[in-house]
Amino acid sequence: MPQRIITVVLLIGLAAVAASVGTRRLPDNQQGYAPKQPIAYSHRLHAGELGIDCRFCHSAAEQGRHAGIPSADVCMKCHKYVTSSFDVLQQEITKADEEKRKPERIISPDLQKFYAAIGVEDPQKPAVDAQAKTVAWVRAHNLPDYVSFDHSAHVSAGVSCQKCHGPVESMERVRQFETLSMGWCVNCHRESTAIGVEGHPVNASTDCSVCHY
Amino acid sequence: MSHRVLFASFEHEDDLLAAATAIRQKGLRIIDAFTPYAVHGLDRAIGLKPSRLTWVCFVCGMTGALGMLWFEHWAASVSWAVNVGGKPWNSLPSDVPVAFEAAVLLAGFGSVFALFAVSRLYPGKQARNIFPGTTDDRFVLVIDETNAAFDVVRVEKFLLAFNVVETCERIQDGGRYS
Amino acid sequence: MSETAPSLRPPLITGDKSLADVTRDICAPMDCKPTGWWWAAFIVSVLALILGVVTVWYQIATGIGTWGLNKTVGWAFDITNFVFWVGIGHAGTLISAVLFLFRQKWRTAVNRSAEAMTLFAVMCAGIFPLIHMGRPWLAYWMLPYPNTRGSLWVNFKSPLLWDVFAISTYLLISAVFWYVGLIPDMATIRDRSKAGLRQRITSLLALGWDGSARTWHRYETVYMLLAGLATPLVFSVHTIVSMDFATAVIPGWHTTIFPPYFVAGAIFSGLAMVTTLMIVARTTMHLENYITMNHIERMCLLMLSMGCIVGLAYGTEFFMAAYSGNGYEQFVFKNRAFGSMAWAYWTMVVCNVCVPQLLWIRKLRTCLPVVFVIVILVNVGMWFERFVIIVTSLYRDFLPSSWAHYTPSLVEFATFIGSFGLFFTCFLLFCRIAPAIAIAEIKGAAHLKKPPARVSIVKENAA
Amino acid sequence: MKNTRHNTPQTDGPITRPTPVGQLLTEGERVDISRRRFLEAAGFSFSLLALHGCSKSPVEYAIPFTDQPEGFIPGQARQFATTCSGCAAGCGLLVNVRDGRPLKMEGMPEHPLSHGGLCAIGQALPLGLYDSHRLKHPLYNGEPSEWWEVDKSISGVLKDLNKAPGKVRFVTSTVTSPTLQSSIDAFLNQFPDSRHVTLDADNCSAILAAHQQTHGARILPRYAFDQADVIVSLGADFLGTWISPVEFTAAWRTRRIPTKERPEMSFHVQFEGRMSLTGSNADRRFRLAPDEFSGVLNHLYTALAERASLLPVSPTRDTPHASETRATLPIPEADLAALVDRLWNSQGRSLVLCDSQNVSEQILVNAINQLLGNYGKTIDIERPSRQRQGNDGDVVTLIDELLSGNVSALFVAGTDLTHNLPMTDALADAISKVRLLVSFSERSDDFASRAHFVCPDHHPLESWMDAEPVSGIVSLCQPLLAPLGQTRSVLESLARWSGQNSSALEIVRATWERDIMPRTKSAAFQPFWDQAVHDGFVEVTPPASTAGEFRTEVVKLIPAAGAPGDYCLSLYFKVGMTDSRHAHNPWLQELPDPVTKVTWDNYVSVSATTAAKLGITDGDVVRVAIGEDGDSIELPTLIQRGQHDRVVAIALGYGVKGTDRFSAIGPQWLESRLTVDVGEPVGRNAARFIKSFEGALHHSRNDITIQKVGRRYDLATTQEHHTLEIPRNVAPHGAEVRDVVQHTTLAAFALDPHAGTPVKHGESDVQLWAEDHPKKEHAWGMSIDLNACTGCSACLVACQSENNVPVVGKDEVRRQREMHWIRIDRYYAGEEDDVQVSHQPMMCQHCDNAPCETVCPVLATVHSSEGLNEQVYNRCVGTRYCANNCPYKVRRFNWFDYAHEDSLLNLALNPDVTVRSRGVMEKCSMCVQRIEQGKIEAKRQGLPITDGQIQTACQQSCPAKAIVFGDMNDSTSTIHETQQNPRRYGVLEEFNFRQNVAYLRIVRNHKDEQAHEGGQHV
Repeated sequence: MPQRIITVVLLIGLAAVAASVGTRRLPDNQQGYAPKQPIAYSHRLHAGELGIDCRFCHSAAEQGRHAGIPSADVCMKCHKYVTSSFDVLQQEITKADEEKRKPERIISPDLQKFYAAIGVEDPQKPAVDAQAKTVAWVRAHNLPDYVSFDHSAHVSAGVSCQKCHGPVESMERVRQFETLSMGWCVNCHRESTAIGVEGHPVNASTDCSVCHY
Repeated sequence: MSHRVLFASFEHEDDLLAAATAIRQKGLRIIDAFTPYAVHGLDRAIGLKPSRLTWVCFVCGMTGALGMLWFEHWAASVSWAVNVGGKPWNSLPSDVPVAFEAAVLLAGFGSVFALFAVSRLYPGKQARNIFPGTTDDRFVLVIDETNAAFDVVRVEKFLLAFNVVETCERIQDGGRYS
Repeated sequence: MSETAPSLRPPLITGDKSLADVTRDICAPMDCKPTGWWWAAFIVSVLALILGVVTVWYQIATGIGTWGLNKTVGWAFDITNFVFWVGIGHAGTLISAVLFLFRQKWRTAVNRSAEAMTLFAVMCAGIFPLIHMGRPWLAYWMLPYPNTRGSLWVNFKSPLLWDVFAISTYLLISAVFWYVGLIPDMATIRDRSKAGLRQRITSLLALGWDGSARTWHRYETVYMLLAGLATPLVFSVHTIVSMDFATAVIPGWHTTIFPPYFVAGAIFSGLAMVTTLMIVARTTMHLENYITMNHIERMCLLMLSMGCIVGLAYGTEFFMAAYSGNGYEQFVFKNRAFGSMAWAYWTMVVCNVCVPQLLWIRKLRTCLPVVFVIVILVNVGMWFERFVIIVTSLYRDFLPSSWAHYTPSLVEFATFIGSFGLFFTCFLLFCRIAPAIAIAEIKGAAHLKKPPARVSIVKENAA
Repeated sequence: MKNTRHNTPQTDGPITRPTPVGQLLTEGERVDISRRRFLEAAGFSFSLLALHGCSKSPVEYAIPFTDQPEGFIPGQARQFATTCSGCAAGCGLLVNVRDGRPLKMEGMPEHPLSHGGLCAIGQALPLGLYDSHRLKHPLYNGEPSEWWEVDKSISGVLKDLNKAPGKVRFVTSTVTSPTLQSSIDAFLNQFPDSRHVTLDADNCSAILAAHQQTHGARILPRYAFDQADVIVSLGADFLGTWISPVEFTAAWRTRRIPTKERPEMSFHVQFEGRMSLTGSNADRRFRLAPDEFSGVLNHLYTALAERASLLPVSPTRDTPHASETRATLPIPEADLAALVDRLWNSQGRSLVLCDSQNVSEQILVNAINQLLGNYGKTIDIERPSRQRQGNDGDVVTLIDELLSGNVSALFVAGTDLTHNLPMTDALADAISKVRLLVSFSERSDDFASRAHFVCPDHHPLESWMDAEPVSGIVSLCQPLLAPLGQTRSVLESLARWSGQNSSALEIVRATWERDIMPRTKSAAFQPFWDQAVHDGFVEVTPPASTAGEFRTEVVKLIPAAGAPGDYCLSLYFKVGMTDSRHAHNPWLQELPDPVTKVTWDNYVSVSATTAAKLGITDGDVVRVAIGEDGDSIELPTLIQRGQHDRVVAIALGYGVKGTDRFSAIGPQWLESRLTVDVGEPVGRNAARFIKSFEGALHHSRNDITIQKVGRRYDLATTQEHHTLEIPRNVAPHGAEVRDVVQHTTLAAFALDPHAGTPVKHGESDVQLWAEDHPKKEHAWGMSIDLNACTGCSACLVACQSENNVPVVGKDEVRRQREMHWIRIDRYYAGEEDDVQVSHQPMMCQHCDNAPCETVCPVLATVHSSEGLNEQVYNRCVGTRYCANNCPYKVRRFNWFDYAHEDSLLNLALNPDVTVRSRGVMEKCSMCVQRIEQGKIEAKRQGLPITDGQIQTACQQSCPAKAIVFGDMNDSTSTIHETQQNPRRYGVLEEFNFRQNVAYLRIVRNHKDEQAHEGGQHV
């Protein structure tokens, strides 16, 4: 029965190919990419637990194409005082009271790294040197360079951050939530034009030149 | 079910044709014939009906054409309608060439694979040529012996008139002979 | 009852041959060692092929800039060669399919090689649209496959896309047609060759063919169907190729005459190429008895008529331009004939219209060397026809400010030579490994009258 | 585009890592070159595997500020006002700064001189800024050195000079900066014998000298072209290179637009030897060799004097030459008579100019203008121009002083002394003997290479400076980024050497507080300063005029010179190149000359007749020599239509030291040729032909000879066919001329505003298909007024800078593969003696029925819902079918990967626009990135888009405001207006491509009322 064997082999081969295609991500699909950051900054804590608005740090998202990474001075607004997690500080204070001494400063290891990176010994004092190198965060969301995406356009149209970035407020480390493929963008544009965003109508064009120029 | 058959081989297509016709006039059944090339008129001589493969071809062709027309329309004006040079969303004339090509492609492959299927031709199949040379210069008739009135000797004698070269008997079982 | 020997016509096969002889003769080239001629030809072709591969590699790695093109002349050698090869291909199908439908028995001598030629020519043709792209590695974007771009399909309004479908269909159908014709011969070879590699390969390819009348019956039907499909296919393919130009706005391209004009041209060039190959095969492989002068002469007559049709087309173009009252159109044609690239135009006219007129004379069309020279010239002329249409229309278009010139680069020449290398390498190999003439068909067509050689065993028994 | 302007940007903070420069990559790739190269090599079959093989992309970093500057938004451009430093004209500049990088130079609409225009040179500034060949350290005897070391040794030498008095000379090009002037003066005051010598390569010294005599003040008047009904220019290329082209173009343009209501235009006559840009735009053009100017001037003066019934006192009587001057008149009497009438009838509304370096000729010009009462009307000497102060007298004396060897210190700033002077071995030798040679050059140019010390100045975009181009208009230059190298402002250097330690900013502020503010009403300095920095300029009360009454007594007719030579050499400056300053700028080197369309070279242009006489054709190399065997130069020939038969024209500003750097610019492959041979400069320096006599440097001379060398050299031109007429032997009857440039005469226009429309056969606007592509939102359109367009080519560079258009090098241009998205087609018509030239900017016409779109198999070029023809680079597979099918041939193909290795130069790339890779098609996108930004901006503010809010790069800085862009759906927009303009037409509109780009017909100020049917019949 040679012909049987042949057919069987062919079928197996096809199945294998199909399987591999199915399981493998398509080229350029970075979905789920969650690079390790130099400092273990937790969006879950800041955006989730503490409920800080995304735009408090990523203020540029409203005005420009890039959402922007907050500059060190923005972090220092709080971390000038908050040097470690709340309860740790609390314990120290109570402990200090018992022992009748000034509570000593406790700095969590990650903030230590942060202070070091921006060149401050004592958070209370201003940075010794303005030129200090800053933290080199790893970009979690990369679009190809031939795509131009403008945050402000989407924010002002009322698109929520989570629509593209997913539930960041629940992510310990930020990960690319959507595929960010062209098809994904285009379909959202079509949908929004059809049914509007958050109830109000928008014209999300699907012209090529909206993103490619 | 299996039954006996008589093989008679000739060296010339004219003898084959003559013999085939004569034998069928004698009321004997001709099962098949083996020839090195398509002998003109043999199908009529051994009584084969015209093939239905033409219909396969037609159906495939139509599927190709209509399928492609629909796809072009869907892709160009439903799935993603793009303004190309101010042309109408769905411009039928420009869809014709591709549809035609698709029709030809499907029709061609359809009928060929149909042929392979019905004639059981596939890679690795072993051909059983009782008489070698049916692909070179021999013409062989396969005559059914199941008929009670069948007498091998008389048939052989009868065939001599047609310069039969060789005869032999075999058991036919389904598609093959032993 | 088939009334045999239609001897009003000259015999298809000269010399007194039995069926067995036919088989033997045709399979001979496959059994014996190749001749010196064959080796010479083969080595040259392979060298050319290597040159082609190297230059294509270089050009893909460096950029299309390695061609002589510029902002005004965006196509030249590339598409010229493409159309040229497609044209060559067409005669193959014409001979095997069209003549089959017309029950022209004499075709059996040449159809096998003609089909092979089609196959290889279309292969060569297919290469050019591919490498003429700026980013050939993205050629698959031409196919409408579902993708992650939402889905972004292709532009079914573009003649170039029609080309993609036309050429690939044409290649596939020709291949199938060729293979189907080859099956019975494969069986023949299988049965006459002793156990070994060839035996195994041929039995694989023969698909267990045993010459059963029932199979033959269906086979004939399908073969006829294929021929019936291939014939309109040929016309559609070159019509579509011509639409690359006919649907464009460039004066000299934008013409309704192009489809018939291109098809005629294609057949013309194809016939020339077939004849070239026939003459070569006839002389190098000693097939004088199968490829007879009769065949050559018929081809010549076909070519003569095609030459006249093409000539008519050239004339019509000028007439239409003059008659249109369109200044741009009129200029382009005046410029073709008297402009800075007139030499190309007149080469085309001389080779395609003037030279073939010699074939009116019987003496000349039966003299192999003469015929050979003529067909070569026709090949050249037909190449120039495409060159003239493409380049002399582009290099002087609407705005005088963008008028430019075109001079081909070495890379372009090398690539062109390379395509010939590919073609002849394939063809020479084909001559070695497959019967160059359709054995079963020619047997069927030839009606050999040789009486049986041996005495019947059965008679002896009876006596 | 944002139009809010900001004060000085934070240049001391760290410059953020610029957002990754757009790179076009095949799908699945990112910015790693290695794999791209592999793909190229592997070609098609491998790449598929490759693509599937690697779906992980390299890691990218996002690096924030430590302390973000106020109002900084990552990736958003902010505009800062400054002053263009390309030449002394001092046009107003708005610089788009993005992520700390100055990217795009834009004209400042409010500026009183340039009115929002900017020339090619101004547009090309960024390339000078990011030039990796700029000096990064001071040089001490050619060796990189440290500032303290240089300062120490220079101050040392200067001290000795004070002790042992020697001549200290400070050579600069025109200094319009009050601050720089005062610090130079202050510096020179330290020395007993010191002088500031001003050398302008393109000088107007004679004009100043003439006014010295006629008005008793050495001033360059300010010309008001917008007041002139009749403009007579003898050789002055005021639209191209003369004094202040942008300012003049803007003014000239105001009188060139006839309307249905007021069919009036200024009448512009040009007398010139070569075909200048200005001549190409004149209504009437006469061929006149520079040495024949005097004859015409004599005639005009005498004729006008007679009209003015000054006859008894007319100096014509007491010169014996009067008769001769009439006799040897090269121009038809009748034409001149007509001209005299026109002039006389428009007294006080006319303008006579001359670019001669001959003082007596300029005196006659003044006299003529005086007779016509133009002073105070079209010629302003109350608020004179300070844009040319070059003083030939001083330069000539300097040369003598140098030769006599008693100059002990020579400082050179802002000019390449030895490149711009007619150098002799003696002079070179003398210079080498000077004790102290200091150059402030940004690059090691010719003088710098001889100098003991090179103290590189900042690039103007890096430093504080100011300028007073026209007295009463003072503008500021502010730094837009921290200096890229260890360079130092001239101001600071001079301060150091005079013992102060103040920064450039302090020095400028000081001057403004001391000198400028008192000339205004402002009381407090800080607000005044802040306002000035924000606006970029202030208008102040000009200093009291020094000009006195016109002195008739100095006016004398010019005695006819002896028999003129066979040839008259005329040295000129090319638009976009001018003097050697910009020779290192590849954008300008590859900018086609507006008239000849030649790139990358200078050449000897001669008339067809002369060429025939010499037996030479285009590209034949000839040797031009002074006398029989004097100093000579070998250059290729270019046959120029409309050129005087005796005139031989060569461009100055070429052969600049260091331009051999361009030798291997552009793609290198099997058959490619170098742009210039290794070690050879671009072009040849013709300064050796400058003639110095009567204390002036003359750009024309008679004593030259030409021989054919026998070598050939292909010039790289972007246009091969120069007329709209079809070559006779192939011209079809009735279609000998193509009417792509339509034009008419003023007289005809007055009768019928539609005059000049070619006769149409049938209705051209029938649509074959259903109109099912409505433009609901916007309908972008553009119109170009060919009457305003002078062909100055500023738009080319503007586009190049905005859209990252690559430089391809001479060989590729020769192969007709230049990449400019917008080109300017130049067509000649008519007879040699009255050549009509038309300039037609040509870019993608954004057809609604676009032939290119239909043929693209992969939908890489399609139509937007707003009427734009989109080209999607990352989808393009490069079949070039679209380019073939484009009737305008405006599509450009990336034949190779054009070089982007120079990471410093890459900073000039616009991050908004993808950098195209090899094998893709590109073309004008109507600056879609600006359109998108504009729409987003509007959306952000929730306002509708106002007309003019979105401007294309070419439109923004067009000095002539010839380009109008806008939304045709907006009934209030200017573009909507132009739709109704009777002069409106579309190129090839009979084909019904439905272009969104329209042209406005040329109207020539001719008397004959017979309108020309399209075409170029004259």
